[in-house]
Amino acid sequence: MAIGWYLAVSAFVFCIGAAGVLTRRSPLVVLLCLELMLNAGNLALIAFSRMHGNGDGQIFALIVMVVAACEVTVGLGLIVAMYRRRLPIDVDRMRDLRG
Amino acid sequence: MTLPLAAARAPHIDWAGLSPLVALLGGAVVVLLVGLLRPALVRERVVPALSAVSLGAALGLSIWQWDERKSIVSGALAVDDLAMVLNAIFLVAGLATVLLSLRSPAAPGAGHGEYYALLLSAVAGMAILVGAQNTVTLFLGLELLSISLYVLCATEMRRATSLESGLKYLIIGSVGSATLLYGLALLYGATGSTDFAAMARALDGPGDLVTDPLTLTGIGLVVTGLAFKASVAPFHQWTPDVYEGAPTPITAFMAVATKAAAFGVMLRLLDVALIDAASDWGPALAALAAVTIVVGNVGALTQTSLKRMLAWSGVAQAGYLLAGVVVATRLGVQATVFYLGVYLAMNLAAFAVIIARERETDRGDDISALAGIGATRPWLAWPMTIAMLSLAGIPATAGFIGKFYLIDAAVDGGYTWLGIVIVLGSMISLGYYLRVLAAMWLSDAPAVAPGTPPGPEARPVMAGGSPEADEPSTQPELAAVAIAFGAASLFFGIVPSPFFDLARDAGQAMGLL
Amino acid sequence: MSATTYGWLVLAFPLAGTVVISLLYNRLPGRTAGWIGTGAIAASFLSALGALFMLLDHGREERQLVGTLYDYADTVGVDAQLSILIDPLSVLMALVVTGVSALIHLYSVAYLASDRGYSRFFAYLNFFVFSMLVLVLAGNFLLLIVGWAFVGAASYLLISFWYRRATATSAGIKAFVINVIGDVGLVLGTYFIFKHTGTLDFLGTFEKVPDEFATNDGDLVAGCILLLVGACAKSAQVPLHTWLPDAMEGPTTVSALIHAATMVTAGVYLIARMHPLFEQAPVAADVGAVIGCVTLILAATIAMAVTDLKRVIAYSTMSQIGYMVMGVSAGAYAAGLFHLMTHAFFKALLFMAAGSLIGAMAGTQSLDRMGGFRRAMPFTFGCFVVGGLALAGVPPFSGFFSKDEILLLVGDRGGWHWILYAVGYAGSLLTAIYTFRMIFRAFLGDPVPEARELEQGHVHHAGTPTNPMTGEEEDTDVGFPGPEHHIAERSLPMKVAMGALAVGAVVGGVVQIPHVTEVLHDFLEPTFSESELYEAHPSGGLTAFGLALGAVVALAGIAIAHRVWVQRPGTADRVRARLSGLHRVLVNRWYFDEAYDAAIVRPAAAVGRFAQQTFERLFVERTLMGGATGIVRAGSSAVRAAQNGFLRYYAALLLLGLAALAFYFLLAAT
Amino acid sequence: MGLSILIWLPVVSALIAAVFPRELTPRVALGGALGTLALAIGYVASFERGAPGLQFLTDETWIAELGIHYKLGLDGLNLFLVLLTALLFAGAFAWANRREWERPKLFFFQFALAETAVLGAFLAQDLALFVAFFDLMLIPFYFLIGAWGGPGRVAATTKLVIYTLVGSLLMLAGAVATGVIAARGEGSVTFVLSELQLVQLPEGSQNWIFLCFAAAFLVKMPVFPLHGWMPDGYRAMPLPVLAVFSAVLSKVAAYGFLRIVLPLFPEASVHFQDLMLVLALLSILYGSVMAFTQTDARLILGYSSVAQLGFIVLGIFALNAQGAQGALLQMVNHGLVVAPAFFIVAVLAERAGGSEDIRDMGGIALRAPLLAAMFLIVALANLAMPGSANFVGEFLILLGVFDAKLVFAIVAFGGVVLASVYTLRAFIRTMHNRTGERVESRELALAEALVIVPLVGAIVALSLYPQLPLARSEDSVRASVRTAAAIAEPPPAAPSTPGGPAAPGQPVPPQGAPPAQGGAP
Repeated sequence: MAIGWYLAVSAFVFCIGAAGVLTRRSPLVVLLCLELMLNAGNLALIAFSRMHGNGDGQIFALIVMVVAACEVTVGLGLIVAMYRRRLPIDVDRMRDLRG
Repeated sequence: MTLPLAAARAPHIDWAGLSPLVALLGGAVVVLLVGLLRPALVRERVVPALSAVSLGAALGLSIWQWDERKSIVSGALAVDDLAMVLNAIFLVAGLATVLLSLRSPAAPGAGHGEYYALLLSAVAGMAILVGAQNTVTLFLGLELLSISLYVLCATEMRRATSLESGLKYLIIGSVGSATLLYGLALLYGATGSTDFAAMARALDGPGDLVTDPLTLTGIGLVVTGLAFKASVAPFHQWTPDVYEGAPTPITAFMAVATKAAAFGVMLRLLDVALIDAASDWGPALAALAAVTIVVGNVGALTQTSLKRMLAWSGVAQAGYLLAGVVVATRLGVQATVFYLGVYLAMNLAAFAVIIARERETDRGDDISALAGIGATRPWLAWPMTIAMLSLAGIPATAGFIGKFYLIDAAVDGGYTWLGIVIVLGSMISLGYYLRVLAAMWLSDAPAVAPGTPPGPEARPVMAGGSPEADEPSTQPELAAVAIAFGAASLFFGIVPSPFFDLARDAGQAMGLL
Repeated sequence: MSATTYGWLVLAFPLAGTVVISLLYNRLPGRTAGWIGTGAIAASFLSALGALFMLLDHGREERQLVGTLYDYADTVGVDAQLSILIDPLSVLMALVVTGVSALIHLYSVAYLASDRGYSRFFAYLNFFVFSMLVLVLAGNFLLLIVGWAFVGAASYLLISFWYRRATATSAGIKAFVINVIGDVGLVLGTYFIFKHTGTLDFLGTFEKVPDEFATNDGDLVAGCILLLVGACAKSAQVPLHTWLPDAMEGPTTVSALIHAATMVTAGVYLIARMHPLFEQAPVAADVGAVIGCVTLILAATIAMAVTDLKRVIAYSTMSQIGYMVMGVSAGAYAAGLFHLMTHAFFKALLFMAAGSLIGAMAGTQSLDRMGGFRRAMPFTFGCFVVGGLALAGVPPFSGFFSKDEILLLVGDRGGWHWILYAVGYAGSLLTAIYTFRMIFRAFLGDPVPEARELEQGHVHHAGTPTNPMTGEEEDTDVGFPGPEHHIAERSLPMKVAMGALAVGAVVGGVVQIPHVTEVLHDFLEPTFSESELYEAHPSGGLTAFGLALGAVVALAGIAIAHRVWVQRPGTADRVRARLSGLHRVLVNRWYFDEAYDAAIVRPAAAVGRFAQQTFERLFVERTLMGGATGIVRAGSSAVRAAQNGFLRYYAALLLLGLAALAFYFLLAAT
Repeated sequence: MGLSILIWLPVVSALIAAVFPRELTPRVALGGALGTLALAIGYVASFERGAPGLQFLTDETWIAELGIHYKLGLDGLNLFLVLLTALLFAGAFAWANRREWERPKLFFFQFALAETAVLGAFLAQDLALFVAFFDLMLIPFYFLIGAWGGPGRVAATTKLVIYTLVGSLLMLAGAVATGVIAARGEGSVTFVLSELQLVQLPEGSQNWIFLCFAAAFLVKMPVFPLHGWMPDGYRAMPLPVLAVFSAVLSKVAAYGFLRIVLPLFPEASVHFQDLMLVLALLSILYGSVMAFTQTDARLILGYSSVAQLGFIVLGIFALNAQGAQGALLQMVNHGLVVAPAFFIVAVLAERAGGSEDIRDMGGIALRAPLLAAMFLIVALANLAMPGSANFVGEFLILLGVFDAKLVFAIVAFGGVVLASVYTLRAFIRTMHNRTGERVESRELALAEALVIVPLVGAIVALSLYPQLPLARSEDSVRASVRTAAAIAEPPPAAPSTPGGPAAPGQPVPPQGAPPAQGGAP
């Protein structure tokens, strides 16, 4: 089977995710975009797994899903914490740390 | 025909090899549960004690596993001296962090149980990371460590900067992880395996995989991901912000442990799995190392926040360490491991002093908080002095030997110019390390600042004064950590042989070199 | 005791004197220091006599004895030992030096009695004699250079003895620096010779010279010229003479000892000592002869114009040394050394007399303010006349024989040496004139107030002592000439010293009368045994003519002087008016100082100012130091500017780096 | 073992001194320094002249993994420099005893640490060990200047330490490279000098390594135009510290050339000979001119040191025995002269109402004949008056240069003349002429005399018998320059090198000539 298309799609998704991280100011959306990037990896993994016909890639993908879930959870937790402290939910206004 | 039967049999588990991990993760669970108990005493005393115990146990078990060479969990984890040496580093760092955190506002902020449990799981993640034998385990360990740290950075919730650092770390970190993941995926695609050894064989084998774009792109992405964790320029920018924002004990922990973990896994992945592509990634990493050294040092030059300064200097040190990786020789591995050990000692000493002053003065981690402590608090000033000299690579400190070793490896590996970049970096670094010394010894203590305990300013101060003269009344554990690691930085600068033995064992663990 | 042992004693006594006096400087009562010093030199003189007799015991062939104390610097091919060479030449020099010095010490005992730096003075003076003896007794180049520099240092110390006077200290520096230039010449010359001979020892060198060097070998000529530089600096020969007149800032006895009798003759000694080299390099020798000739006439002309008593004598010294240098360079060794000896007598005498006269003038030295001291100071006057006659070369005084023998031998060389010969006689005419100009102006004519005061019986005493040069008021503490002054008429030691020298000046000539006595010539023969110029003897006729001419010239000069300054006072002013241009040149000493100032001193100072005020700041500070720092700081601010806190910016940079890396790897792939 | 005692005695005694009550600390520390001096004298006395190679050897493995040895030894090169160090530090400690220092225990600890480091650098016979001591040397001075210095001390000390460490760190890289590249041939890495000398590095690497070392040494001396750190540093340093800093540390650098650079990188030394000679000349002339224009007594001495060190470099890079021998002697001389000179400056400043500007001085000789005499001797020695050991040193240096490169020698003589100008200027402006208005002339106090007079005595003694060090150093010096000299003027020997059969330029064993100071006795 032609791996090329799968790769292209996954790469495309990865780039969308990256672009989102770069462009969006709301942490929530940024988290979504991160999901996209991770899932691009998943897609590639599964495609390769299929190509090589061994299961490693699929296992990897499963684990990545779990990890992604954890990340989002933590991220949401942080955002909630900031919201409770009445801090701006805007990545561009988190600039106390710089220089 | 016997396959299903074999599968039916219960898998054999090497508990001995697994024991350090078990101790850590078990400890994490226990600590988490105990943390739920009401009494303040339990939460503020027992919980840290328990976590210390589990760290200590893990340390003991790692030492018990010394000189083993086996792979466990069906080839997912390696138990060898490299892993054990690095484990030791993580565990010592963890123990120190527990001590440093005792009076930190971070622990209560997040709840003691959670705080220490996360600390333990982070250590466990590192242990997994450096033991990893395939990309899956590698990613798992990496994320376990990262996610715990994301939270730990944000634990001091009353400080907006703490939350900010947490979120920044999370987002950028995730980008890094995603990059790494994608790179691993590509490598898997290219080599058809997730197992390091198998990847190495595949790259070594027929068909010039080494020059295959897929492989190389994969390597590029993986290198980026790891470089990010090791805060190598230009992927370093999270470091200063996060270090400054995070609770100082966590900063200390990240500074030494995360770096060690990142370089451990770099050694595993690059110098084992991708060793045959060394001619490809070697020059690239060398260039990165040079950039890192320069950027880190000039960045640190004009900082006034000590944490930020150490963050930048950490970037620079990452550059030095990278030199040991790029040469892809056993000498390089040994030099890297050696320097990681040295780095642990000198940084923890410095951070202990910073924390102590943070809590004694109202000047936070500003350099002015150290003003004149040479006269008032020699027991803090001397460890800090030794730490700074060691970081600067002055003779008679461990830092000198470490740097010597790294340059040795670089020249030996044919990267002489990188060795010269290292010394150039050291020159610049003098600029800011000496500033700290100047603040401590050459400037007088300001009119006694609020929050300063009635220090023994009146007493005569002497070269290495007398303990009772100026033992900080409030927090002995900080002084203890500072003195212990300061002494270590000095001792191993004069008698470095023990470290060299560790480094040699670790180097021999890297079979392929 | 052997001759060399005596030689070491000659050195030991003055050194001991120095040490003793300087250790006990503040415990010695009254004039003890002076007597110790004088005693030490006298003992040294006796030792020199001892050395002389010991030497005469040896056969003519082995009259060159080397005594070695220990290895001084014997390493990597350099063989410098602490060794002295005892031979007729060095013994003669030692005798002259110690003898004259002893008398001058004696004179000083009284002359400086009222100076607060009394014992310091004698410590210096003894040290000087020690240095001078090291110079003349040295057995190898290194020791010679040591003595050479020591006399320079001693002369510096004595010139700026009255160190509260800025004029004195600057004169001291000037003398020292020019002498260092001389030392440099000497050292470089030594290198050139050592390069070939490979030894610093005199005798060793002289042995090797004939086979190591062809005649006029380049290196040898260079070496000899450089040696001449040393000689010129020390003997105040053109063009390195400018320090000598200023050196008159020192006490008069110092001028008598150092700048008349001993140190300034070192150059003559050097050329005589190095004659094997110079005879192998005739070119260099001729250069020396010309230098001497130029100096003798130049100095004589200047001496015509200056009005400062001591400076007149100083310039006459330059001129006389010109004769000697010309002589020894032209091969008239014995004659040159003979003149050196006689000159030491009468010139020291003149300086002492001048000192006495200046004492009577309470420190004033200008001839314009002197006059008519004849009756007030008969003894001084007598000494002045004797010295003057000797200097002018009137028979039968000592100067007559010595000077004329030099000229005879020079003329005897024939060829272009005739020019030197002629100039020499012109010079001796001028000598006679300026000498007696000085004497007539100071002693004849009607007495000045000081003279009258003295005739009434007490020495003039200036109320507030001032520096005769600048007229600025003295800072009356240690380091300035004492308040009261001493004259020969009033103190026995001065009388004795001057008397002894006067005798020498009168009868000194007998040791070497052409075709009559050859004492000195024979005595020195062993030193110059291998010299082919040494045995030269002018024909009787030439000799007779020369002597006659010398006598006539001298008397003519005196006659002119008498006519101009005694019979018709005012003539001088008319002459001066007519030749005002020439006069200005002479008064300004041919503008040598001005030339050096413009050519060397000012540019050097300018360079210094530039280096300090501009170069150091702009280049070293700003560029070298600041440049590096600046670059680093710039980088620092750039990096920190990039660290702007924008999360998305970080991510962008991360991805950018990623892209770059991936791109690199893809390039590597293809 | 023995030499270890010599090295570590100062710092140990300082630690002991820290235990005593603070009034006694200075005395005890001084005792330690004097003990060190006694030891050093003992070594000079028992040094066996003419014996080949190193004596009193101490050789233990320090870091086996890196082939670094703790190897100490004495030979002609470092014998008298060690003595000089011990003597001058003893003098400085005594001088430091004259006044109260705040935090005396720390002060004397740092001071003693400095002495230990300097002695270590002189005695180290292992390249890495030398580098270690060389870098360590600076740290105590950082504190000494920064904590006890004069105005602008912190800025000055930072500048000084950074700029002088810049070179040292380059040297670190060079040293490591030397060891590694040398080992490329046969396996195990070693940094022991005697073994490194057996290997000839390829000229390419020799050149850049040479430049690294040269940078370290030239900055430390300092040599024009790398002296930028010097003025501020000299102005800020406390006097006893300044005395040893100027007298001893620069010598470590010069010594490094003879001990390490010439034997290890002979081709490079020849290759860069002209460059080094030009730098040396510029230092001589520039230093002299600056010394003539300065009015701050410290800077006059500072710049005159620049000039003097120019002479030393000149001698070393004549690349023949005469030059090197002279340079070595001159190192000792300059140290002996500069230290008392700085003490005298302190004395003068006390007489001139605290000002160290020679315009505020003058006429100080008035009531202080002893002081004047001491200053005069020091001044005459400083201008290399013939009869002083300094002259012998300069004589040999210039003779060496004369044989190697005539022109350089002739220009260098200009420096000799200038030296007399600026030295006498300083002497007269301070001691002679009219009395400055705030000047009150006092004779040396006993405590001052006790320090200055012995040092001046040492000058005189050395001037009377320079053969003492010369005889002991000759063999080592010849060995140090042999290879380089052989390359500089290849055999057959030119007639321009007189002297014994082993004179430079003689036919010597080809590349990698057997180092005479190698191996164990």
